[in-house]
Amino acid sequence: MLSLLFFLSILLTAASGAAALALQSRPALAHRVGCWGQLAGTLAGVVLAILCLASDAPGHLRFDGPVPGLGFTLRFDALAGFFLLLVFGLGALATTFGLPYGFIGHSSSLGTRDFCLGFFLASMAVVVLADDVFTFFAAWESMSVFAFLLLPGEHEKREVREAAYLFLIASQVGTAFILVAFLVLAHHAGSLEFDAFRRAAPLSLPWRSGIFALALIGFGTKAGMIPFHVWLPKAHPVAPSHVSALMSGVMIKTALYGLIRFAFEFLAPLDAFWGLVVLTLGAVSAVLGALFALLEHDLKRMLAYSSVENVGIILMGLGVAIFFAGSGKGDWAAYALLAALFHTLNHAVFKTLLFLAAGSVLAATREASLEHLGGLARRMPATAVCFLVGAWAISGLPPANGFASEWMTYQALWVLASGSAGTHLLGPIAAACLALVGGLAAACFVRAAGVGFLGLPRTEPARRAEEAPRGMIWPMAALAALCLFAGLAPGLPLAMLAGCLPRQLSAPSLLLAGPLGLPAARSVEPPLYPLAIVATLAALLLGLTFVRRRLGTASAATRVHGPWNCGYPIVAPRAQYSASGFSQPFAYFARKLLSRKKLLDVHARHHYSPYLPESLVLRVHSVSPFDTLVYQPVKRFVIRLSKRVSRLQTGSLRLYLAFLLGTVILLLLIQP
Amino acid sequence: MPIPQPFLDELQAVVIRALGAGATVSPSGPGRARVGPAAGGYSVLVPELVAIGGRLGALVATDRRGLGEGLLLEALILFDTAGALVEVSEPFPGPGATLRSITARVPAAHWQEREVAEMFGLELVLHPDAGRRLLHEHTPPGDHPLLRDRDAAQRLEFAAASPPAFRQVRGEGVHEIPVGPIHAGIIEPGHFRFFVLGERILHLDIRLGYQHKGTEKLFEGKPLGLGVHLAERISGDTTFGHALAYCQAVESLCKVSIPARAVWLRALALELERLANHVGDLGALCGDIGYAFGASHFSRLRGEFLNKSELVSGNRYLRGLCCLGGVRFDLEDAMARELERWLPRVRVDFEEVADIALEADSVAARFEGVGTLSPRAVRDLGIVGPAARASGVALDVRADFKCEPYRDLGFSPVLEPSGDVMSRARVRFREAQASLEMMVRLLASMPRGATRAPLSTPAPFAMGIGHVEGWRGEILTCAMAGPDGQLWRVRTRDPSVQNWLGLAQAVEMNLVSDFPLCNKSFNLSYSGSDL
Amino acid sequence: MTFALDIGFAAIHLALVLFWPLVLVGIVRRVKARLACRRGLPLLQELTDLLKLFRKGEVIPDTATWVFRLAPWGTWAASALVALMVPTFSWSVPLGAQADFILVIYLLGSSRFLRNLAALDTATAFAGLAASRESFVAALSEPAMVLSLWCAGWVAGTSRIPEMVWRFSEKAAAELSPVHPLILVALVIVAIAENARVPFDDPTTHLELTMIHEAALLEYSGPGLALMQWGAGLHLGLSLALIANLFFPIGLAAPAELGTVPLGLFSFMARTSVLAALLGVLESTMARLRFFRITDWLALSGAAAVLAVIRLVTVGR
Amino acid sequence: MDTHTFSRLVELTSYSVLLVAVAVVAQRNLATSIRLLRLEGFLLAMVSAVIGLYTGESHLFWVAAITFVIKGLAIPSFFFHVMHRIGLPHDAERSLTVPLGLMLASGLTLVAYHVGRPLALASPWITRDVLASSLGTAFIGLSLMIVCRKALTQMLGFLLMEDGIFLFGITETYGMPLLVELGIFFDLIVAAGVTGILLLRMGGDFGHVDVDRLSDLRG
Repeated sequence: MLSLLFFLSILLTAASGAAALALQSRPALAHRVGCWGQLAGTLAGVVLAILCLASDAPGHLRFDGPVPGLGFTLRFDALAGFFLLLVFGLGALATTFGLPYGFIGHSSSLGTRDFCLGFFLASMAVVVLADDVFTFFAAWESMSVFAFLLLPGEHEKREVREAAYLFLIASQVGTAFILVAFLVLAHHAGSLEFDAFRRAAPLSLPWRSGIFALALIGFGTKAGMIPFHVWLPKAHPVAPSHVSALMSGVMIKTALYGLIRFAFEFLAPLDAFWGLVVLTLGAVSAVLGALFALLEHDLKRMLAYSSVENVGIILMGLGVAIFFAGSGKGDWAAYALLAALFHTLNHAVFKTLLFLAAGSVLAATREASLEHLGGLARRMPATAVCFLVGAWAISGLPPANGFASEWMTYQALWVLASGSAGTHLLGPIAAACLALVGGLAAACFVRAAGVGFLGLPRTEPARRAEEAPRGMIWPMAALAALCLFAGLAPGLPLAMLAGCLPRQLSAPSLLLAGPLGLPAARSVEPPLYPLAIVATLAALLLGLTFVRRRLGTASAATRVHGPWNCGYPIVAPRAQYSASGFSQPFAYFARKLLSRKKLLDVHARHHYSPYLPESLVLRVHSVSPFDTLVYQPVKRFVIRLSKRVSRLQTGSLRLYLAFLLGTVILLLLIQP
Repeated sequence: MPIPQPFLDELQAVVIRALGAGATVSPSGPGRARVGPAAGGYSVLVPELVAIGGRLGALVATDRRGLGEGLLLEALILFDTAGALVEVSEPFPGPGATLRSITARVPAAHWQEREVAEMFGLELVLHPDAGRRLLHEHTPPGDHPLLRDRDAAQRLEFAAASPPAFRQVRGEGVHEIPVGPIHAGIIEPGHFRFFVLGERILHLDIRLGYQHKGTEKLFEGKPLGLGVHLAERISGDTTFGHALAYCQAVESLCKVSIPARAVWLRALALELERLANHVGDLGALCGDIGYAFGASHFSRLRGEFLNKSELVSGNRYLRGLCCLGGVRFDLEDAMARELERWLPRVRVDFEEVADIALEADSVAARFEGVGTLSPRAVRDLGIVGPAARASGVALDVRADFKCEPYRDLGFSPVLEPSGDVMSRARVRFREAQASLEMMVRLLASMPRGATRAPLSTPAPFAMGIGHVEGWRGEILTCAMAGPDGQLWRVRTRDPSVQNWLGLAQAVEMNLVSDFPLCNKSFNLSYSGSDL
Repeated sequence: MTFALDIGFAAIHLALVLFWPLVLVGIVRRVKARLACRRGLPLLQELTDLLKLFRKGEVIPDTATWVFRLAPWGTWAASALVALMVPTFSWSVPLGAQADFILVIYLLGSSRFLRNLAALDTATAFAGLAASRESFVAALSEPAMVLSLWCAGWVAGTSRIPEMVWRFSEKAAAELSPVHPLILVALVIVAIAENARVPFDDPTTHLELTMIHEAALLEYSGPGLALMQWGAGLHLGLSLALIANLFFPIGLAAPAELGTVPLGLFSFMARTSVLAALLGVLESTMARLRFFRITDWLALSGAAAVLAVIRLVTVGR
Repeated sequence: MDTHTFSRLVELTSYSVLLVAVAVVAQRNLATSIRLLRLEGFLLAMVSAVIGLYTGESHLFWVAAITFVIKGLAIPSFFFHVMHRIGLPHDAERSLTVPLGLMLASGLTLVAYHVGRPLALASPWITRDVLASSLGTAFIGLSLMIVCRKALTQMLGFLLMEDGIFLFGITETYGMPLLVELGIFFDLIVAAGVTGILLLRMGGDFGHVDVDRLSDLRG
């Protein structure tokens, strides 16, 4: 059954892509075939994912490959099922969105894009199912390659091309780290199969720590963890929006999936110290990601930075989980991991929603910069409502799902603080970081929603925007509903996630809160019931309406009139706050971190005095320190290296074999 | 005081260089000289005079078409160090003639040129920011109120118009904050257009004219004595300063010499007005930063000064005290003694409050380094009064032009070096101290005698000039009488006309939230500059 | 019987929490007026104003959407909800089991989110100014707030506010740890910032350009304005109640014991009044900070909380 | 006074000393900093008096009185006098922004705790928990000396450091011999005096308005 569904979903998604490529000469037909086929495939995949989640024991599927020992092994367990659900569930919604969106957007290379998208989805699915190094890498690489192929919508733009190559380089560098980590493990276990890793006796602590560090860098690069994030905000926005949604919502989650597998299954027993490292990196990613998102005025790039932030929050939960698992407190580790997984789910949902809404805006206006938008709530009410729900959720405000998982992360930090002496301090500090992230994210999404959708339109395209077709609204509405559902009834997704926890962690006591409750980390504390809070809120509002009715008089009518605006009758679009203006205090506050240069060019005709300039132009140069300090040198090094390597080697498989050989020799030399 | 000869020689040389050999400088009164009407007398000569240290005072245009001439534009150039006032003039054939702007070289002329152009229908060319200044966009284009053939009773028309064009600051994310004309507080109307990036002010455009009442037109044809009442209403907080400037102008026209006691009493009232306003401003500055202690106690002290003004003149704003030829009421000895008793007391009180308020750390943190105006900008823009002195530029009519009675009582202007809000606050504080000191000296040296001299008939079409250091700065009033002995033309230049430009300059690159504080530190008059 | 008592307690709490802040606002104003040698307004002026505003009609800017109309109700309700979680005269509160301090902070954040959104909805520069500034102050004050409440919760051994108050009120003054003053300093600074009082903001200013909180309300009128002002009042009330009950937990009424209610009520009113009066004194003697200096104070608040954390970590509770 | 109250009281005061030191870091205003320094003096005098009360050592009252006079009154007033004489601008210059400075101060306190913890555990005294906060105060003072550019603010840092050391001395030895303390006070007076005189000499240097400073202040 599982294997049948697996083949059905993979083949349908991939084959419909291939069909779309074949029908390329008739783009409209190709796109329809591709989308419907992918939709069918992803729906089959959703069923598969649910079956995986429901199954008690992991199922296996194995084929022998062309080379002995290099077979394909798949494993269907609950953790894979959860990530599979993300891939196929969100994949289904994104393809539904993509059907009308493709016709509005770039219509020239629809077939090729659907082809890539199909294979992208299929390879993501295989990544989370893979159960040996070879399968994993084949899928991982093809995921990166198809993601790369999906990127350049516009070949002619230099920055787009650069972003795509940056993405490829970052992927390859990250992959190299992961590969080394895997190969060391494989060398130790004597097999490329993951099951062998699980069974093998644990390595010594320095080796495990080294492998963990490699995996953390490798997967961290893919996940957009600071300081390895530079490619992410450049690459994600250049893809078509529903693809960006899948990249930010799902693809970076596969890296987290890999990290969880590594940490909890391959490298057990864990060391508590790793957890602290992950926690620290997570906190840094979260704070800086939120800050950079706030300073970005390109809507999609802002969302991409916000992915960095949310990956940071997930990593914070994961870090605490690793810490507790390492110090032998299984129930708290389970709680923290649950928080991380829950936030993974939530982020996947609302980030996809926000990217789809951004796509809908982009389709309607062809403007991605917040500085050129505004007033869309009037022209595109449904998109605006969906975006607002997403913004509310991603800002971590109750009762949406973002709050639920962030609250659980706080709880995890709270119990971390009651751990051993060294972690006492990290708990509250990380909590303060999380609070800062909450404040920054709220500012960021108030700005995005307020400047982009409310107020007056700033440009002609924004003034003439049209609401997206119904086919694009439905997926967004479904996601928005999911945001609220997961926030109001957090017990249900948590129960699902509890099944995904690694074997050594189990905490049945945590789930006593019921379907509507949000369990506290320490079972002595009562759970939180978001629905109760909403009900009280509603009661308060009802009472207030009653009071208002009683107090209101007949003459108290509501009139609509021009804004007061200091008595100046003309309300100009330029006289509302701009996105850059909104975030200027933050930019000033973080000026030491940003190295932005602002220049006010004062142009005066030569005989006019400087007091009365002809025109003034403000120019802002913004340079990310990570770009100049971390990434450019790495990029240069890799380019030089790859040039050298490409002279000797051609096929990528052989390159890997060479890697393999070299590493194995190296390890043999080093290991006593 | 006669103009020193070496200065006259230098002036003559400049005039010949600018206008050719025929042009001459002729003394036209004590401390005054004039350069006869000549082509280029304004557009060529004024920049030259400014280059040798002159300061553009007032532009006075007159419609002399009824006398068989055209329009005449006179500029009053002040040489503060020499204590001299030079009148230069340029004739124009009539409305529609071209006025070559000098604003590019003399930025101080910016607003006054625009006023002259729109009031007399001259076409302003080469002005970097030509546009409506007092009349707003709804006024029909052909209406030039100060031409003599326009009926004063005729109201301004209200025509549909496009909104005013502002200079734009371009750049990603630059936006505007329109403030006013109606403000949440009870202040005068004015429109401020900020070009900002978030909290940072990149540029400020100030549009006034909402208080335009046609005062100059109202003067025309009024009896000389009635003009005092009109002058008192130019700017409510400078009642006495404006009245005094007007009276001086008419008195110089009629060549009256004022009795010494009246001169002393006028100085007393002028200082009283300065005190009330400076102290009130200090309170308002504290209020702007939410410093309740300073705000309430300075307001209380301002009340004291206003009450003493009422004691002296019967009016809290000194209305009705000044009259042509002297002052209307004498200061009774009992009053003088009461003042003498009160002065040391209030001085201690005031200094105590100011010591606490201006020395408070949280106040200093707000005042220092904000709204800095450079001495160069002060000179270029023709800034006057405490605003100039706070930037270290020693400009004070009382000292520079050797006015009575300050000449005899030993007066030197108060200077502060840094040009920020703190400097302007400290200048106000120290000037208030100096005024209290001056009042003591005035009361001690008060001569006896009459308080009013009779007027003679004024010479027709001659220009009388009143020149007063009001609390806000230098007030220049020019008065001309017609052949019937009634007023023919009065022009008043309030210090605000110059200082608004300084405000726009001082707030650049400051924070938006510091603007109200900068604004209050200048505390300019809308009514006085809109006339 | 117990149930009836609980209902009664909840009713008293509700009444106290909704209307007592209006008196506190009056007290702050009265103290400020007295210090400025003025007589000041009646203590119940705020209530009178609100009733008047509720009876009035409303003018909605034509640039605004439903967000603008919804915001006053949402912000009021969120503040009121938090008010149901913060103890007043007794440490038992209607929503006690849900009164987690993180939830409280995030609910206040929701209220602010809506208000800022509505501000940007009006398309006017002042409201945008308010939204930008308020977001800035909030983003920086939230970490300090989390840290200080975290410490308080740590000392008490719980993350629920009513329980913290209960634990604190159980301990004698000598038992209180020296981290208390540190947390108090941190929390007071944050509370002043979050409530937009001097020296962070000036609630009485009429200068649009200097406003933080008030500028967001410029376009509101009638009931909308009333709700916004009431919401701000609730916020002030619950901040003062929190400080009064966490740090000076004297005479709190015990749940379901009717006899302790009068003392609890009196003590609560007295303590919050004193705090309000102190706030009035502070507002009279200090000038507002320059906008970017706000960060210094918030950082000081954070540093005080960090010192408390360090003390707790190394020496223990 | 029972032991418990005593230890709580001393600890509370020592925390206040630390908090005031942190507040000095958070202050860009010179006058406020000097006022905070005065507060430090009062607090230290209080600590001495409390310890004197507890131990019954009479010379500690003398120490308290001298501390009160010198640290609480004399040195701050002298600095105020110097400030007014040369018309210093109110803002003290730092090369770090306040939030960064506070982070540094918090970090230093943490270090002080980690360094001081073993020492404190070995200490026989009931007031051993004070050790870390006194060390922290000293560290903060030292960092202030490093961070500040102008002489007066550096002196401020020096005095803070001295306050920390004083607190350390008084709580860890329950009062050094009076003679030693007098020696320290003498050093202090000399240091303050020399700085003041130097400042007065350099008055002209401070009188001018630094353009860079102004532009920095605007924001």
